[in-house]
Amino acid sequence: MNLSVNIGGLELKNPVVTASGTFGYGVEYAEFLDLNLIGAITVKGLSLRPAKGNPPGRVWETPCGMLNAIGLQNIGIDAFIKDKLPELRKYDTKIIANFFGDTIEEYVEAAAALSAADGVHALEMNISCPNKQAGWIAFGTDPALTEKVVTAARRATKLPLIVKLSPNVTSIADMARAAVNGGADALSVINTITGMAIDIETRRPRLSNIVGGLSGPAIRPIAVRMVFQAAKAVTVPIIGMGGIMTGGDAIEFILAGASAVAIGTANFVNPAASVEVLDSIKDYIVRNRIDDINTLVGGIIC
Amino acid sequence: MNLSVNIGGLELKNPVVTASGTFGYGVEYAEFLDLNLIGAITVKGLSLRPAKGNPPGRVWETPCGMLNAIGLQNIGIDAFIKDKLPELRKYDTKIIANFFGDTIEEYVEAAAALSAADGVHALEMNISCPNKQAGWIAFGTDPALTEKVVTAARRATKLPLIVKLSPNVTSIADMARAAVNGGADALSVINTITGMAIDIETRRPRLSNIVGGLSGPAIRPIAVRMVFQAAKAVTVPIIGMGGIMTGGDAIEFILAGASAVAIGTANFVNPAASVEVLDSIKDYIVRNRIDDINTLVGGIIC
Amino acid sequence: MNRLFTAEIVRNDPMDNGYFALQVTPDVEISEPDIGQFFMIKTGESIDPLLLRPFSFVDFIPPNDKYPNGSLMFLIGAVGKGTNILKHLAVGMRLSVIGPLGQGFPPVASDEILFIVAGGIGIASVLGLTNVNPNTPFFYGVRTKELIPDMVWFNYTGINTFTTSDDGSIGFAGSVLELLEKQVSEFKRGCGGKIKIYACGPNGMYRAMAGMNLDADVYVSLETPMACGIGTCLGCAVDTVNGLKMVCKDGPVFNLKDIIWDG
Amino acid sequence: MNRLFTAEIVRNDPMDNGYFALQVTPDVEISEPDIGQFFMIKTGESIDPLLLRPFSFVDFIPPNDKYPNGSLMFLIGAVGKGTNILKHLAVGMRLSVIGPLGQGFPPVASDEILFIVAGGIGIASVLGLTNVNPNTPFFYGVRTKELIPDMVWFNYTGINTFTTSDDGSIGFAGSVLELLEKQVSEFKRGCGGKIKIYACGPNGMYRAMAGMNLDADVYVSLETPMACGIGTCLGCAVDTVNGLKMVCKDGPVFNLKDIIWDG
Ligand SMILES: Cc1cc2nc3c(=O)[nH]c(=O)nc-3n(C[C@H](O)[C@H](O)[C@H](O)COP(=O)(O)OP(=O)(O)OC[C@H]3O[C@@H](n4cnc5c(N)ncnc54)[C@H](O)[C@@H]3O)c2cc1C
Ligand SMILES: Cc1cc2nc3c(=O)[nH]c(=O)nc-3n(C[C@H](O)[C@H](O)[C@H](O)COP(=O)(O)OP(=O)(O)OC[C@H]3O[C@@H](n4cnc5c(N)ncnc54)[C@H](O)[C@@H]3O)c2cc1C
Ligand SMILES: Cc1cc2nc3c(=O)[nH]c(=O)nc-3n(C[C@H](O)[C@H](O)[C@H](O)COP(=O)(O)O)c2cc1C
Ligand SMILES: Cc1cc2nc3c(=O)[nH]c(=O)nc-3n(C[C@H](O)[C@H](O)[C@H](O)COP(=O)(O)O)c2cc1C
Ligand code: FES
Ligand code: FES
Repeated sequence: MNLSVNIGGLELKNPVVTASGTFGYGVEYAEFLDLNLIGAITVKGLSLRPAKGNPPGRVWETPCGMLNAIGLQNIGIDAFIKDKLPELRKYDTKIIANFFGDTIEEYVEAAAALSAADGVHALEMNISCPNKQAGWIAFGTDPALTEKVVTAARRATKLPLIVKLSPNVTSIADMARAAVNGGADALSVINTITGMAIDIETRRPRLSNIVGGLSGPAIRPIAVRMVFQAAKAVTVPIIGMGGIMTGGDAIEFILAGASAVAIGTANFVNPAASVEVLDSIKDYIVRNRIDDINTLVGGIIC
Repeated sequence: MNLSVNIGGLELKNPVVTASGTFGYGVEYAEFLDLNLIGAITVKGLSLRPAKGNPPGRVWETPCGMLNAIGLQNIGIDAFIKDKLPELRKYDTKIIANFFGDTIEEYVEAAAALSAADGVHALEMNISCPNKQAGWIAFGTDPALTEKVVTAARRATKLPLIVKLSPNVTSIADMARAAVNGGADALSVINTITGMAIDIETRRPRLSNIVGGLSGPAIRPIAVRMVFQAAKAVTVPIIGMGGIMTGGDAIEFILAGASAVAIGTANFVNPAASVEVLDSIKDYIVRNRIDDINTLVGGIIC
Repeated sequence: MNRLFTAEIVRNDPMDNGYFALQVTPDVEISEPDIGQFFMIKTGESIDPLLLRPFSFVDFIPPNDKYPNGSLMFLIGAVGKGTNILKHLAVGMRLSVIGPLGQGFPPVASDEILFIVAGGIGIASVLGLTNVNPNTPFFYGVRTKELIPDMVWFNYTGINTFTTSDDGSIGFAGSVLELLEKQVSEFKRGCGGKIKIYACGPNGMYRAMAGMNLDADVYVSLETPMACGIGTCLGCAVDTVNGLKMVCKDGPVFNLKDIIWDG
Repeated sequence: MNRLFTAEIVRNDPMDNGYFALQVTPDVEISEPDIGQFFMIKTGESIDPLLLRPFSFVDFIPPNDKYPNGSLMFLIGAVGKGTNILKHLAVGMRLSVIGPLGQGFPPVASDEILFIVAGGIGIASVLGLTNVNPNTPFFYGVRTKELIPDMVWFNYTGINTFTTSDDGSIGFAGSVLELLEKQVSEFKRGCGGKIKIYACGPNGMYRAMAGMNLDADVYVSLETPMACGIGTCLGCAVDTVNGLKMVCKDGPVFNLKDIIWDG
């Protein structure tokens, strides 16, 4: 029974990874699960300099989901390399560094800095966070700009480059093609969907940023659809995510075309969710007598 | 206490209407509620000729939501006018005829036919159903085409013309502007979001059409955000919808910028949902000492 | 009469095999349902599961002193989210219900002989038929003995049952259709006459029946996912020789020969 | 020790006023929690509500014969979706729990005098302090008499309580802070000495306290919406003079003077 998958050059022992921003810097979860068991840890989105993020009023629960407007608060790439990576190197798992910048130059610089660090196995480029404003949003929604910023980051790293797509677009297929044209080795599909909630008593938005990103089971049908559409548009491997709570949910993404899956919001509900999903994937493939999980990828029968 | 609102020339006694496709042709619900109480009934999407819709495998429940791929099955405009309108005319409420076509010409012809009918008070133009394929989808996602088809329909009717927008776009503001430029008197925001689900045992999609439209509370945060963005982009009134289950949910849409709200999937959960939402809106405005519901529209404090 | 009502749980008994027997009493007068009709039931307060769930009723006990609006009995398999919540709801709680819905089994003419066929949990939809047709042969197929619900609960103890099981743990070892076919042809060879067969079971059973040469009028109760239950969402379509029909409104009981099985 | 565990409900008693007292016993050994720390509790099986809910514990009863892993007592107000589900869960059911979490109230030095202040349901977070500080004056403000939970449940009957109510239906009529201020200045005029105040109540109460001239070290327990409870989602931020802090990890107890109240 083979569970290992190759995500654009990144060899994972199994297809279960954690989603950026929902698993801290990984080390915080060592208490809850054996980090050696999961395919990879994707760390919180990193920027060149530490970032303060948005003012309080950052999370709000919605039906079967949650909104967040953390605003990419992080300790910065230097502190990550100095304080977190040495600890992470102790585990036999892959580390995916999620990163972002405000300009193309910052993306390039961040990619270069992370590539030089010992213990980072792949880069995940976040061009799609709904909590950043104005010009920034265009990186994740305008195919031409996507291709441009990915091309630039591509030159700055020899590591597998995963581009994380925004679901807030008319055509996820166009965005997938743009990222691949820019040199992406793999895609992460999807980031959160922009939403908002209002407190009807105070008439104020629940989030200081007014809008935030919707995640959790509520968005799963949308995420599965986008993975399906992206997988049809490009040939690079896809990490599927969006509302995965169970092994069955993960299989749904794999059948839709994902080569690996990321566990996000589920980590909040159950910090050991990723290993439980992995165990249940194993049960499924044993029960269905599947030798190699890769044969299941895109296995939907239409 | 004034509850009446004006939706681009359509005078409603209160802001609660039913959403197209979730309330049949209205008459089926006379058994469950006093149809005279609600602001308007929006009927199932109509086309020039009766339409058969998609093969079975049309609905599937998802976390806090549902997918549908009915495929716009309907009895056709002639049968609607002959068999349903006479019955609907007995009620003291407004009738909004939702309609669609496969070509611009069909839109024009449908708009003209419905405008000539006695008892239709407004037209709602569906340019956004995710269950129709290919070229059709562009009416709801390409602003230039949207403006073109709306302009054409605009010329064919003197009734208030409401354009129903697709949420499957990068910028709902652009789509709102395009519809208004084409002559829309009001907007309906939002239609369902394209999603899919897969049966992991059979590996087949749950819907015969593979993808379908996601509705229900799961999408509410996305819908509220889109109403907020559309209301900022245009000055015409907006009918807000997407996952409204309670009066509180409705108030959220109104604060975000909706002048009226439509009850959709909630009708399936409780066929009397629309009047219950109305009652609870009344409670809210009494409790908050609001004289005129119109003063609440767009009342979010940011 | 308004078909939307609330009902109080007066009994909710789990059985060992995953089934549970639910009895509710409506808070208002309801129409007397026909066997084969069904009710949409909200399985709790939560918005997940969102939609009501369709269940055939096994029995309607007419209004009496204890239950002025009568009471409805259901036999339900706990198979997913909604049924597993419903199973744990306490006596005294109130449920939101719509019904009776759809078209039940047609009446049996005096010159017709009825055979009833149930596969697995399908028994819930046809058990009530034995009330009006007490001596009717009742063919009941299960995978294994343990999956037979505790009938005592429903006071159906004197039924003329032909039980079959896939594993031979009870009754005839084999398919319920095998036994049915045998009995039908025996009957034809014997006294003869017009046969009606009313069946409820999985789609696989219906397909097999459609392929058999039964020389009988076969009516089956179909299941599809449903949203509204009242014919307005158009979600529960089934393909028939007369075009698309809605299971919730035109069915759930259909003449087997009208159904188009594809795929 | 792993802070993720399951716990069995051993008592779940609704009170008349919307509060309920919940006692659970962990299935495994857990760390002894400090007063002011809290636990994240999954309020049922459903994915709606999705997230766990934070609750301070009132008391931890150390491992004993009956409960080998001890037991945790909570006092909870049924205010929304999650708490209303939790309220109805039956004894014997198991909950998923994470904790103990965050930083509790700091220890009280021997030369310090402690005053405790509770506003409404805030009593749940500070009641446990009376265990270690039995004679401490306990200022407890409620809107009206009926909102006082049944303390007997917690075996806290001999507390030195100064109760106040907005409507005068019990104790001093007026604000709990008014009474506190009076007692603090009386104490200062009398025996004197260093005062620590530990408070839990609504944000409005804290803002008012921040504006008062209390000449005391004031620690308060903050509430914000939370997703993870363990410092990784960065959702529960609060603005302090030392930058943004996470209520779940750096708090929930903070020195009042560090908090920046804006808006
Ligand atoms: C007219 C009608 C009458 C029925 N009568 C009975 C009855 O008397 N007793 C009984 O136990 N069951 C009956 N059913 C089936 C029952 O409705 C489903 O078992 C129930 O909806 C499952 O709900 P769930 O939330 O537990 O499962 P889910 O979590 O929704 O799904 C669990 C499984 O059930 C299947 N399923 C979901 N919805 C339906 C549906 N509407 N029909 C068939 N399969 C479904 C899914 O494919 C899935 O495999 C009837 C169905 C219909 C349409
Ligand atoms: C550290 C901490 C300790 C707490 N200790 C207790 C306790 O011992 N007893 C107790 O009764 N309550 C306590 N609370 C508050 C409790 O967590 C909320 O009442 C609960 O989360 C509401 O959940 P719900 O699903 O019932 O409400 P929801 O349906 O989620 O919301 C109902 C109302 O509660 C408010 N709310 C939602 N989440 C929170 C939250 N995390 N904090 C504050 N308000 C919220 C909402 O604004 C809304 O008005 C504590 C909160 C924190 C952060
Ligand atoms: C609190 C929170 C913080 C997140 N932060 C990041 C981030 O820093 N970078 C990123 O690329 N995605 C971030 N995400 C998005 C997730 O990685 C994931 O794409 C999304 O939540 C959908 O998956 P889920 O529904 O399983 O959570 C964040 C999500 C949440 C809920
Ligand atoms: C079963 C179903 C059928 C629908 N049919 C139509 C339709 O014919 N025309 C249309 O414009 N919208 C249609 N809609 C979309 C709804 O009118 C509404 O925009 C959407 O469901 C979001 O609202 P809700 O979440 O309250 O259901 C349909 C929705 C559902 C669930
Ligand atoms: S379930 Fe809605 S039409 Fe049948
Ligand atoms: S709740 Fe996640 S950081 Fe505090």
